[in-house]
Amino acid sequence: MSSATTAPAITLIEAITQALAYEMTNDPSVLVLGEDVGVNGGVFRATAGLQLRFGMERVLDTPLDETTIAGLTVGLATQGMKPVAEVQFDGFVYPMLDHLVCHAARFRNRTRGRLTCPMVLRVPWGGGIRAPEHHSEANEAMFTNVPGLRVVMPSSPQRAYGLLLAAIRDPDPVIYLEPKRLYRQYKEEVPDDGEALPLDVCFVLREGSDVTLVTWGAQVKECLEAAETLAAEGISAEVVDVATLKPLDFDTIHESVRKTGRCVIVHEACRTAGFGAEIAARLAEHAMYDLVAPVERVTGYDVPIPLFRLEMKYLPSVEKIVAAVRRTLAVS
Amino acid sequence: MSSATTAPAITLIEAITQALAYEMTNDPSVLVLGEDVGVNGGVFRATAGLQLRFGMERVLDTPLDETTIAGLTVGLATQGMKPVAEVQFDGFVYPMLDHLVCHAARFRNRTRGRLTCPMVLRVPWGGGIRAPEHHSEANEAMFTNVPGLRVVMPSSPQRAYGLLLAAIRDPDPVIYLEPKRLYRQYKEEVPDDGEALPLDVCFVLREGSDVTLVTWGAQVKECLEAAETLAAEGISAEVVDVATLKPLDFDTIHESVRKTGRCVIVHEACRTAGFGAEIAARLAEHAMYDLVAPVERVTGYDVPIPLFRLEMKYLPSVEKIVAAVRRTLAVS
Amino acid sequence: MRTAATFEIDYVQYLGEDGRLLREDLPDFARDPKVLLALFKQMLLVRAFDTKAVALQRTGKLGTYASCLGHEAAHIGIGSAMQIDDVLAPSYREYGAQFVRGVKPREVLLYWGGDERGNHFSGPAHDYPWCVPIGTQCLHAAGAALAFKLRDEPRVAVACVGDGGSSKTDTYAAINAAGAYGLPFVLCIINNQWAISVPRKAQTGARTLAQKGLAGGLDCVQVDGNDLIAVRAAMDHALKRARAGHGGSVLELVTYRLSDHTTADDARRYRPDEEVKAAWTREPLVRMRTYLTGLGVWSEAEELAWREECNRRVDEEVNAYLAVPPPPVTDMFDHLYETLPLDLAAQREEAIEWEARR
Amino acid sequence: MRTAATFEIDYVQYLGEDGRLLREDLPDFARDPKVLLALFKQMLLVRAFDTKAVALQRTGKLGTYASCLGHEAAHIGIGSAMQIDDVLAPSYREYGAQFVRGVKPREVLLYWGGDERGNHFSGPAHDYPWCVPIGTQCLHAAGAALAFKLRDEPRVAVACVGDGGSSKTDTYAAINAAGAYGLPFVLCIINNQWAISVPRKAQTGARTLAQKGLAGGLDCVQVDGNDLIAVRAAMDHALKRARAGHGGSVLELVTYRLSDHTTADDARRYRPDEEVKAAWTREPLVRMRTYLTGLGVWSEAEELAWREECNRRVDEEVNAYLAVPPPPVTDMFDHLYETLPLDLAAQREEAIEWEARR
Ligand SMILES: Cc1ncc(C[n+]2csc(CCOP(=O)(O)OP(=O)(O)O)c2C)c(N)n1
Ligand SMILES: Cc1ncc(C[n+]2csc(CCOP(=O)(O)OP(=O)(O)O)c2C)c(N)n1
Ligand SMILES: [Mg+2]
Ligand SMILES: [Mg+2]
Repeated sequence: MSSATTAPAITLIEAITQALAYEMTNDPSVLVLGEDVGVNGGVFRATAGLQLRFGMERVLDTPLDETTIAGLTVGLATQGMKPVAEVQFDGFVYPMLDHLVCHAARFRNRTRGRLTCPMVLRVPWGGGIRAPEHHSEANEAMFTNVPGLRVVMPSSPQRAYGLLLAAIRDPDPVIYLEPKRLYRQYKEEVPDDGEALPLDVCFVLREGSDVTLVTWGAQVKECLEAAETLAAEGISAEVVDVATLKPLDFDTIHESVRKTGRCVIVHEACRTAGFGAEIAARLAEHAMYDLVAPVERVTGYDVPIPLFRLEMKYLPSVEKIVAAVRRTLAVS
Repeated sequence: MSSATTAPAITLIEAITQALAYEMTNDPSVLVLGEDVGVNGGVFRATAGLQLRFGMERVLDTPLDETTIAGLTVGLATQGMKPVAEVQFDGFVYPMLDHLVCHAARFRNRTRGRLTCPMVLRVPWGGGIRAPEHHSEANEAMFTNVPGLRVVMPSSPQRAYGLLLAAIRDPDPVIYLEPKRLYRQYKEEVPDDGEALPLDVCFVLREGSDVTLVTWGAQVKECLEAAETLAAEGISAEVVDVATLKPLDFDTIHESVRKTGRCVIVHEACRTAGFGAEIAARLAEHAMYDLVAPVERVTGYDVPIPLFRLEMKYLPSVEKIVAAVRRTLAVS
Repeated sequence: MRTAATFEIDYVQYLGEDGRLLREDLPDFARDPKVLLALFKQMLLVRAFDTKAVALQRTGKLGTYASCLGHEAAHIGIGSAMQIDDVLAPSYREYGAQFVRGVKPREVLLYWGGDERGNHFSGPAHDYPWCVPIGTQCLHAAGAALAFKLRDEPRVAVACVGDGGSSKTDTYAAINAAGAYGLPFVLCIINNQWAISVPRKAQTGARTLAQKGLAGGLDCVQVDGNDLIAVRAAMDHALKRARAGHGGSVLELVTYRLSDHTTADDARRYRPDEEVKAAWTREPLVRMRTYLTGLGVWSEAEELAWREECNRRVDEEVNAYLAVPPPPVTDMFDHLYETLPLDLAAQREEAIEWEARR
Repeated sequence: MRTAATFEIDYVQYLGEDGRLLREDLPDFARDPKVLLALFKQMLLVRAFDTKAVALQRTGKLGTYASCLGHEAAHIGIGSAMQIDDVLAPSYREYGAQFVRGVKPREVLLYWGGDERGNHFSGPAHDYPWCVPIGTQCLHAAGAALAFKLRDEPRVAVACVGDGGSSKTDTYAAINAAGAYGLPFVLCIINNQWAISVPRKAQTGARTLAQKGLAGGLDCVQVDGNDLIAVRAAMDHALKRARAGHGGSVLELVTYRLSDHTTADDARRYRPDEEVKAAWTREPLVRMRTYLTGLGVWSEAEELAWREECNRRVDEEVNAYLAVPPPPVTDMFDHLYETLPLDLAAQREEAIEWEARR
């Protein structure tokens, strides 16, 4: 009996729980810590049942302080544990930056390999769920300029499972950003086979020949829908899910653009100095002769994501993506 | 007697002291706070003499905690003061990000104008001074993706004076990054006339027709030198000092590239997702038909800036800039 | 062995759980039943508002909402002790304190209804808005207190934070700064025993939360936070001290969160029923009601009438809230900087165009 | 009025400034003059190293260097009390503690000489490197202590932080976490009265720095940090408590920074000469020397001989340091990730090419 054919369909958040449980079973040095991750199973239920199953010493509630979580995690990781820390929402990650930038990302380099910091920080990420202030931030760009980190974002239950396993197994620190909007949006069969996905490739989710849509996280779904809409008009869009932002697999993106000649980059974060800029910059450096139209960015505006009465007007949408594609196609 | 003709030549750090003193004289709500800014006059002497001159209530030493400095500054600014906070070195700014991103940058927006946060954070910035670990970071990119902030970097004594006055007078929060490498590198006449410079323009420091060098901070000097070297070979380089990174005056850059058709972006920070990416991205979006060669970036590598035995091998240099220009010119 | 330092932390309580006075030395304000009555009526009004707000959320007319059920004595005690020139830096739950200071219920609803305009409230223009990143408001209050001290103004900054928030580094930073500068600062740690699912004892090894203040050399006191008289008395004392230039205080107000953490939470997952049931016997309204009825200044009939009045007022506020049209899309651009940067102006045009297409 | 809690903080001192014993109840280790003598000799060695390092900086053979002048009792007391399996998380000044644990002087010099390889030191492989961002090491130590507790290992994590660093939020966070989890954690606050130019009294309103630990419910004690016997005794006690599973401690070691903050600093700008002069009368070597000489186990001749030996050893280390060739340019790439990402491999090639051109 192959587990692949009998795996039940689960949501993205359930795939995360499944990956955590798999790896905790597999590797006794893996532990989970964060606010409310214990009895409560996390405010999003990512750690539901884990404390019961693995005990208080593998699943730790922390005092309410993100500096504490970050610093303890670095301490644990540098002393032989594999901590998977959860920050409750994207908007609370800023107090963790000091330990992430100055320490987690640097211990190996600073000590020339003597001390290492194999840790994962799980961050429920992004907007679109009508949440209160500071609960909807797309702040991935600030991690991508930090040498020594890996920055990963899944966009489906299967990729959530495979990429989280890879993140935990990685010997260096990984920021694992979880698009909350996708947590429960749909289900997919996810065999609990312990198979990790690679942390250094972009996934081509749909092949196409007229334009390349490059995106990550919750906007993957919008891009796939946009591609569908465009297909109805006879426009063939390729959709690339970046998945691992840092280190960036630019080759896959470049190959796609070489084929299509057009590129629309889509992300929720503010446009200016968002991670889309890096992709556009690499295209400007390396793909100038492949492009037949200027690169387009469909992004959040350069304002804080508004509270939910205006939130959807801030976010990219299928309409906006389709319009951008049409603009690039108008160029010849 | 015009003060302009009799102004003594001063260093960049002295120009900063001069601007602080001018504005403190002018506006009683301006105050200075930070670690060692009082009797000691700051570890770089930026606030030398100010406590004696303006009193303990205008120049405050803080407890040793950057979170404290950031949070107090936001409190002061939202209650009618104009605090100019100093963080001792770039590498210690990370614990301030939470208050900068979540509060300083948002109070006006959050309260729809009821509370505002007119503050300046002065950050001695960047490498090249053989300093210890965490004292040489080029971390400007992370501020540029934060809506609500202004990000400014002077590159000469005159611009340091004029831009700091503007930053203090600005009704919104400004991150003012000071290239320490230039603090005492050369002197320039800086009339103490209280004239601010605009916070939303790039400065064209040298006109040229073959290539545009876009840069900021300490690399301005390297670019000017590179331009000089290139001139000797008959290559005419235009040098643009971005000066205000956010909001970005892309028009000036675009205009220059429209003229030269070539662009080399130079910055100390790590390449990936550095602010150069945003400039390259805008060129990819808006200047595709103006460019005759791919954009080049000459930057720090994607590693933490090494301790000083390797530091200069990490940083951009005149040689590296010249080589990049030659590469763009090889394309026709 | 020499002793380097000794400390003692008092516990302040006047009214027992059964509504009887535990001590004779009542503070002046509490000798006037009219004063207590007015405060009690405020507590009832907040309770009515809170009940309605939860109902609105359940019917989809409000976003996530943080209930203040059980905190009425703490919140009204804090708000009523302050002067209007003082600054309040609330967390996200202290509606009672804010109502006393002039914030309108409709504004609270607007905020939780996903509209920033709720923060442009009718309370003192210098008061801080709700603060979601736990504990950060404490440092803003300390900064405000520093402004008052530097300008020699007789004003006090008051911050509220939870038992969970007492672990937050910002809270410590505020305590330390207040001590270092001798600031007119009062920190109210509202210990409602839970930080979402994390119980008080898991937050810290400290015996009391009041003693957090010792780390900064502040005056520390633990207060029965369900006893309005105690809260108000402790606040009066701390505010007076601060206003007189004698420095900052930490008040631990011991109470209980009778509700879920927010409407997005289900406390039954982590909290025993019996604990909640027991907490209901100590809640702040019952004991105040018993006391006032005992004094002969309150009756069941008066309570019924006042509750009706409360519901009428709350309904009026709810209707006003529901009638607020959505903000224009330009609102997200127009308050970010005093002057719209060119970059942003272009994006604002984009947004307007998209609106026009709808 | 009920009392919620009381606290008492002891002051530990055995040896007076004049080198005379102040109390009879000497701890066991201190009853053996040989033990004290060995520690004293370590103190002299550190002093010799420190003097040399400052001289190296002055002659351009070292970058900025943070002297440990005056801290010898504190540092040797800490280092010698620890077991090799314990973890030390130093700030940037505790060379004495590190030497005792096996770090070589040449490695300290390499680090301040601008070479990361100094952090790949001969001390315990699990010890933390020097930590520049003030206070952050405290949380790493707390995390290490948590690892020990979870794995049920009889190990203790010790962090050192300064008086200035006691204001740092990370330090509080470590204290609180240690209390909340009951961790085998010892925090040594080395109060040398100055944080660069900011005096102790400007850091905090707290009467002692030891009481910072009360905020997390830790055991708190103030120690004469110039008294090696006191430091060692207090450390022994705290380590034993921690190892036995009884939780964490905060030790305030009161000492004085006799040097400039670092070689980049000029303390005459902010610190009165008389204060420094007075501090020299209380410094740790003098009193230990007096005591040991009084016991008859040490003499001027022995001291002269030992000092010569110290200088010889230090010179050997300096020569070893100066002989280290610069690291290859590839070093900045090769230790960032376990496996070099493709992106970075290209940049590494670039760097190699530039090297080839030189
Ligand atoms: C910095 C930060 N981390 C996490 C959260 C998520 N969160 C919201 S409320 C809360 C618990 C707060 O507990 P407590 O401080 O006791 O206040 P209470 O809600 O009980 O009033 C948490 C963890 C947050 N808002 N801010
Ligand atoms: C987070 C951070 N902020 C500022 C500095 C700059 N700095 C280095 S040492 C120092 C003073 C430290 O004083 P203290 O903690 O008393 O330790 P000491 O140097 O006296 O041993 C400061 C402000 C730093 N290294 N890290
Ligand atoms: Mg609580
Ligand atoms: Mg000190």
